[in-house]
Amino acid sequence: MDFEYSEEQRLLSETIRRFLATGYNFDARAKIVASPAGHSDDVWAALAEMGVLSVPFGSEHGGFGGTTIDMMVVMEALGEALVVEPYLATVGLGGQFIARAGTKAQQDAILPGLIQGKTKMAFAHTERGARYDLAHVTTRARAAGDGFTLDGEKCVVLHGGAADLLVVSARTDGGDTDARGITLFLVPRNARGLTVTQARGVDAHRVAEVRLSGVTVGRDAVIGAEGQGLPVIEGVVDYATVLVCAEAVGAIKYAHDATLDYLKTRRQFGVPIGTFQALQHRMVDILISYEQARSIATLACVKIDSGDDVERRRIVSAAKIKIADAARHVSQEAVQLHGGMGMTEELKISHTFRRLTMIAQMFGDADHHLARFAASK
Amino acid sequence: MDFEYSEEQRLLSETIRRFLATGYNFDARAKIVASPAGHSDDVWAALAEMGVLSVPFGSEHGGFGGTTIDMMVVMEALGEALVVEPYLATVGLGGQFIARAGTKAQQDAILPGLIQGKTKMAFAHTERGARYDLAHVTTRARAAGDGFTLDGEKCVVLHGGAADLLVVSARTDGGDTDARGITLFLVPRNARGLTVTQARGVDAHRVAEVRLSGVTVGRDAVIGAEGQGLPVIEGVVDYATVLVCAEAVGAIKYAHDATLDYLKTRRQFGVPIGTFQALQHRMVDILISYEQARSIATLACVKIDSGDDVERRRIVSAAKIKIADAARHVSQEAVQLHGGMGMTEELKISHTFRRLTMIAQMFGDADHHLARFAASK
Amino acid sequence: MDLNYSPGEVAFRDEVRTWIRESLPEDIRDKVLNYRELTKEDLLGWHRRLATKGWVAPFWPVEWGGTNWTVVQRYIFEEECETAGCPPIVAFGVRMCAPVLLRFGTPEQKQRFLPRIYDGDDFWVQGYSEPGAGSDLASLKTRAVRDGDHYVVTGQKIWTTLGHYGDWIFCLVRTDATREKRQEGISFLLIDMKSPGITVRPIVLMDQGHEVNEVFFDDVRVPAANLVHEEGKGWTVAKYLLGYERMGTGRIALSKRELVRVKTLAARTRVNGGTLLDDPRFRDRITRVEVELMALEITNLRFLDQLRRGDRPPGAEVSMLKIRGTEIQQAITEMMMQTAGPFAHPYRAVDATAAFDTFTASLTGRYMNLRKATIYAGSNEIQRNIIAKATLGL
Amino acid sequence: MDLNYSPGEVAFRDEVRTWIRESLPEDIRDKVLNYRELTKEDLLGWHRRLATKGWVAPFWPVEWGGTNWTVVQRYIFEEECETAGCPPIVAFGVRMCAPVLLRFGTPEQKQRFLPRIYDGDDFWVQGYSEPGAGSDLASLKTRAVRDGDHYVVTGQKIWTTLGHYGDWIFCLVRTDATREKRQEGISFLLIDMKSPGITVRPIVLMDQGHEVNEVFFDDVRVPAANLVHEEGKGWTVAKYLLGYERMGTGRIALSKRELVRVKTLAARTRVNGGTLLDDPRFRDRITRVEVELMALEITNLRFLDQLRRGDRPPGAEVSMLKIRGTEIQQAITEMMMQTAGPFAHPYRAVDATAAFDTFTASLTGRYMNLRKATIYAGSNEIQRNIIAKATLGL
Repeated sequence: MDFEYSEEQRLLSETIRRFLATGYNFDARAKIVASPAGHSDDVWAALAEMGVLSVPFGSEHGGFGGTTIDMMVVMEALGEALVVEPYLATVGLGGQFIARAGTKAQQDAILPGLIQGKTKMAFAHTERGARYDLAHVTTRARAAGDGFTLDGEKCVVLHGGAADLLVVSARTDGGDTDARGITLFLVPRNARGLTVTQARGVDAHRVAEVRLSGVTVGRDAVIGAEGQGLPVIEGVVDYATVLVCAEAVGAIKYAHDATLDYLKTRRQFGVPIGTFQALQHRMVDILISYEQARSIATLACVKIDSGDDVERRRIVSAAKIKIADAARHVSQEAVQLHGGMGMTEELKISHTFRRLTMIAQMFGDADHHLARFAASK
Repeated sequence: MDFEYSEEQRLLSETIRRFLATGYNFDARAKIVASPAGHSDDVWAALAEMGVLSVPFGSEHGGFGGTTIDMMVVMEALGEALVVEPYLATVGLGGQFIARAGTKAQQDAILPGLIQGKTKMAFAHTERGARYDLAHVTTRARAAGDGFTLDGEKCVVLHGGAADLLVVSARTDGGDTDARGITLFLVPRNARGLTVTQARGVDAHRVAEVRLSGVTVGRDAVIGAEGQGLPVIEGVVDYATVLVCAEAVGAIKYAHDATLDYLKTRRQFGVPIGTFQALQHRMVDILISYEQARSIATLACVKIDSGDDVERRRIVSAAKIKIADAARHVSQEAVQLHGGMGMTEELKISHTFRRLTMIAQMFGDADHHLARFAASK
Repeated sequence: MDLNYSPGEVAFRDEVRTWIRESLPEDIRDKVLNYRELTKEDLLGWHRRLATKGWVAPFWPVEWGGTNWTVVQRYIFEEECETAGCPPIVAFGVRMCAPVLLRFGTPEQKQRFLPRIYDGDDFWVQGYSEPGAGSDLASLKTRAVRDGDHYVVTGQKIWTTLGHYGDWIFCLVRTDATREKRQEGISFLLIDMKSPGITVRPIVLMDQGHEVNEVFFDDVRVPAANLVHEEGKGWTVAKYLLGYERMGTGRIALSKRELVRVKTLAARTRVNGGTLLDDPRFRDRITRVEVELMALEITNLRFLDQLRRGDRPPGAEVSMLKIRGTEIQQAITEMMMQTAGPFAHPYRAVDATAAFDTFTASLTGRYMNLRKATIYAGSNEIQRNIIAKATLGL
Repeated sequence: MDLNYSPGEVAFRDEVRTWIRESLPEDIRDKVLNYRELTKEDLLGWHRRLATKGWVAPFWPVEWGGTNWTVVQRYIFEEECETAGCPPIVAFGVRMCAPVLLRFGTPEQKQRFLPRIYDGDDFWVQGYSEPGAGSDLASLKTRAVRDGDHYVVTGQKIWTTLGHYGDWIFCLVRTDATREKRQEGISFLLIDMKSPGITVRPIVLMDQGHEVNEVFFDDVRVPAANLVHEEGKGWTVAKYLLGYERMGTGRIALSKRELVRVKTLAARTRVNGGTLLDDPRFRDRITRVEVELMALEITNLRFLDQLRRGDRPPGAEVSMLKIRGTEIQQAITEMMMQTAGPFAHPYRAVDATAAFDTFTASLTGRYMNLRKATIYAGSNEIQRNIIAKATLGL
């Protein structure tokens, strides 16, 4: 047992943080959010340059071969700075399908470009009415000629508008919520019949609706085994869930630090408000939530690499429950203790509130994971 | 709409409270609890004398003909003083079956004596494994000669040891948890084949196990229609539930007052601990719980007299949920704010904690009533 | 004790209900029920309808337009308005400035301002908070210097709700900075917002809505006739007003309406083969809020009943209603957002062609917006301080 | 970062597990697992077995009997003991008095007391709290007046856990009442409880158990050789000790064992045609506690890891473990009581013939008893004050 970050991990953390401190301060972020694309290609290039896009991928494709704890280092930093670039969508979701289930040809074709920052990806899966049920797929893929024709509609696709390549789930067999019969397809953003409309998320991340109307792809677009997509999806979504848990730890840390700072500097009735015992005790509870969130995220990052699917589901749900609760507790308290200022666009704390709120909902809210945890053994 | 107690209600309240202030102070109560019977016949006689035993019964039997709000006045006072006499068991449970479903002969035979303090009653219903399911009755009543023979075992019978007359539920028909087939019987405490063993409850109220082994009763022992006991039981138990809600309001009031007093008088670090803001805010939350508990109990007392069964179930469950939550919140906080002293036998607050804890569990805990409320419409 | 409506009260309820059904414009109701922004004209338009009917200021003295309703009637009226989706009667004029004028105003001030408030001729707003003051109201710095028969006002107010709609603003200003006690030397002024030297600047909140503002005063000349009560006695006025300010913040009838809405949304949301409303996890959260609200309604009525008997302005009791009422409002908006599941995420369409579900998106906006409820009108922490002191004697 | 046990650690765990299985008497284990009272002999008997094995004081220096285990080994050892249902090693000697002697004691004191503590020859208890002092330790009033080579001690201690078993008691006493700072003039004394003038009186708690006491000192003569550290420096000793006192209060391994127990009980309890464990209402409460505990275990290990690296005595971090650990313990005992449903009510048999279920009755007793957990060893309010000051700098 060992709880220290390795030298490499510390270096990675410092590199990212040094960059974000200057290149991604609050004003810089506001400009990026307001830009037409909603993310910055310069920042993306810088992330590639620093090797941040390479962390989880194998060295055979130019990757760093990192563990999920390495990814925790990255996600925490991104969470603290509220980075809105499509890192999770590309590295944590889209790229994972290729790395885990792609053919060598797919990997060779995609991963190097992804790592170099040339290719962005997204995972088009959620459908209207599915809520958090990963098996709910009504989008159809019909065999046609040497490939497939895809028809359907995908919603709330994280950074679907920025992606060059989409991983799309579609049903090649079975009923709307059957576990079997889901197949994963690689679809270029510019495929004929594919339309993407974008929305800005509450947290300034972009999300998209993706409509597929007679989109044709070749056999080589299939990722993994036909009809066997669900276990792959579950694995990748669990992985992404753990990543947003780690991201939340960073955002919670910011909320903690900013609130503590506010309590020390903001004066009312002639004294810093941090001298009021009722607020002190609530600040302590924020600290405890933060430490507990860090612990559970750490545990999940370590355990998800263990390869045991049952244990993975249990720990991922445990982490998401605690992170959702902590995100809710800390974000609400941070705004409350900031008073009116915490409600405004002008302070980073309100943006942190928004991101934490969305992370709590993302990939299953606490209720969803409570049910999954209860069913896990 | 009118929220004031009537002149009569104020008078009733004052009479009881004046008696309890002298006749039922903390030391007097401790002696009663430690006595072999676990209750005081003198106190019982005094309650009869004051007319407290007569409140809900009709004037034709010497009763006061009171509403449930009148009973709230009584229960609040008993709750504040932590009275351990079998008032609920006799007036709120046993006597209710006679008043609501008894024949004129049964009423004439029993109620006047009950009101005069000569007859105590209890309701023997709960069985092992039933938890809060009122339809779970395995005790059997078989037709035998001109009457019935009863066999079975009843648990946690409130004040079963003190009762002269027991109302016993037994199955004349149907399976163990069927709604139909439950019949109510009047069984004298000294009936042959009936054995009662007593335990002292956590809250110093007595509870009993009642074993029925070939107990024979006549046809005239049946209360209400044969096999139709469940709706009567539900009505009486809902009524008793509302009464313990009102009792809880009194106990919560005591916990509130005692804790507030403690905060004002107990000094630490050279000042009264009530000057610490963190404790002030928690004391405010106790006050809010108290006011909210009072409101919901009042609402339930008024509505239970409305005669609408669906509405009754909904409001009773609502009240029990809120009372259980408030009882838990206030009792735990009161002990915590009293510190070590709150843990000891020596202070009334620890006894209040115990009674509130039991009321929260009694006639269905919050979970039970959450389920019932959700099913109510 | 009788919690049922009398036949007269039932008749009154029906009268109100019928009138609202006939008088509330469909488009306004839709805006209210779907959480869309109300314009100044929307708000004043509804105000004027009520004024014409004679119902805009029930609790004023009859001679100024009050209705002489009982506490119960007023409660019924508010409940019917909220349930039907009427716009709020903006409180700053009718519920805040007017009680102050009725209590402290000169006959001339009453004559000049009350009828215009009643008729909805002016949109009133409140100038209380200042940057850095927050809940510590008495630390205000905006100066008013007497110059002949005028005061010259310089300073800044913040969190001025609907300040961008404002025709008039009532302000606490410091007329004497030499007093040792900060509560002294404060005065209460009525200021025409068309006066030269006033600038209103929007504050955008995290739901990206514009409802609060900063208001800057740069040598604004205010006739001395607009001073309410004596110079330096503004704190007395402010304290009197505080109870009234908090009076409406419980918003119980609104929460009742919204709770029905949550249930409707949850019943429509499929999860695990059933609906979200059948899911004990979600359902129990609704139930606990529903029960708390049932209790709070009675608590509210009990307090109103006590106020009526005691015939005094609202005191620390309303702090309790504010605390629990706002906690309930927040819990409801949070559950509403949760019904949206993954669809809580999209917030504003980027592409014009997007099939964008503005209603669902508004749920997250409401959740964010309602975080203000425990902060404004005296944060819930301040309310707890008030109760600790005034009710508990700590 | 590696949270898995190394092969060596796994082997160590197996060794501990095997030894406990072979060494822990069945009847003692049953008492522990069924929440029955442990006698002095039960406690010391187990202590002596561990002492014989050499495992009774793992974190002492090796020369005094320490094991030189790593943080992880110590954690494994505690986990195995708790899981198996071993009695606790009573903390007052091994975990509290001994660290003080090791840090502040004279060579003679070490030589005299440490081996006896190790071997379980004496039962040590703690004389800290006084009536009216509570969490405000420094307000203590028990006097110790120097008289030749003795101190004469007069006063009263309260909440002395297992004081009725005590052979020796370590006390904070006031040796100089003239000092302005209350923290000054306090000294740390070791007192033989067989000394004339000591009276122990039980305090019955609301679960009707006897575990805490009042201890009265009436002109008790204590050899000056029993003063630890300098006269008047008792507060330094007390502060040093506080971290150690709280160290064990998180009791994570115990909570893990008890959580399994709750699940077992819930799985046996029928409700609505299923079991209580399948009821989402009850199950979610268990899950949230389970998840919190999973996190706290890691938090604990992280802190231990930091302590090890920093090589310093426990500080404010342990306050966090105490707060959350005791909250979890209380939540578990509350759920256990809830599994009993109506059977939470009967507590003590009145009639000898009663078929009385003592185990179920003990659940309510445990719930009541554990309310102490957030009060003792520095109430959780005091712990929050400590964190606010020491960790947050507020």
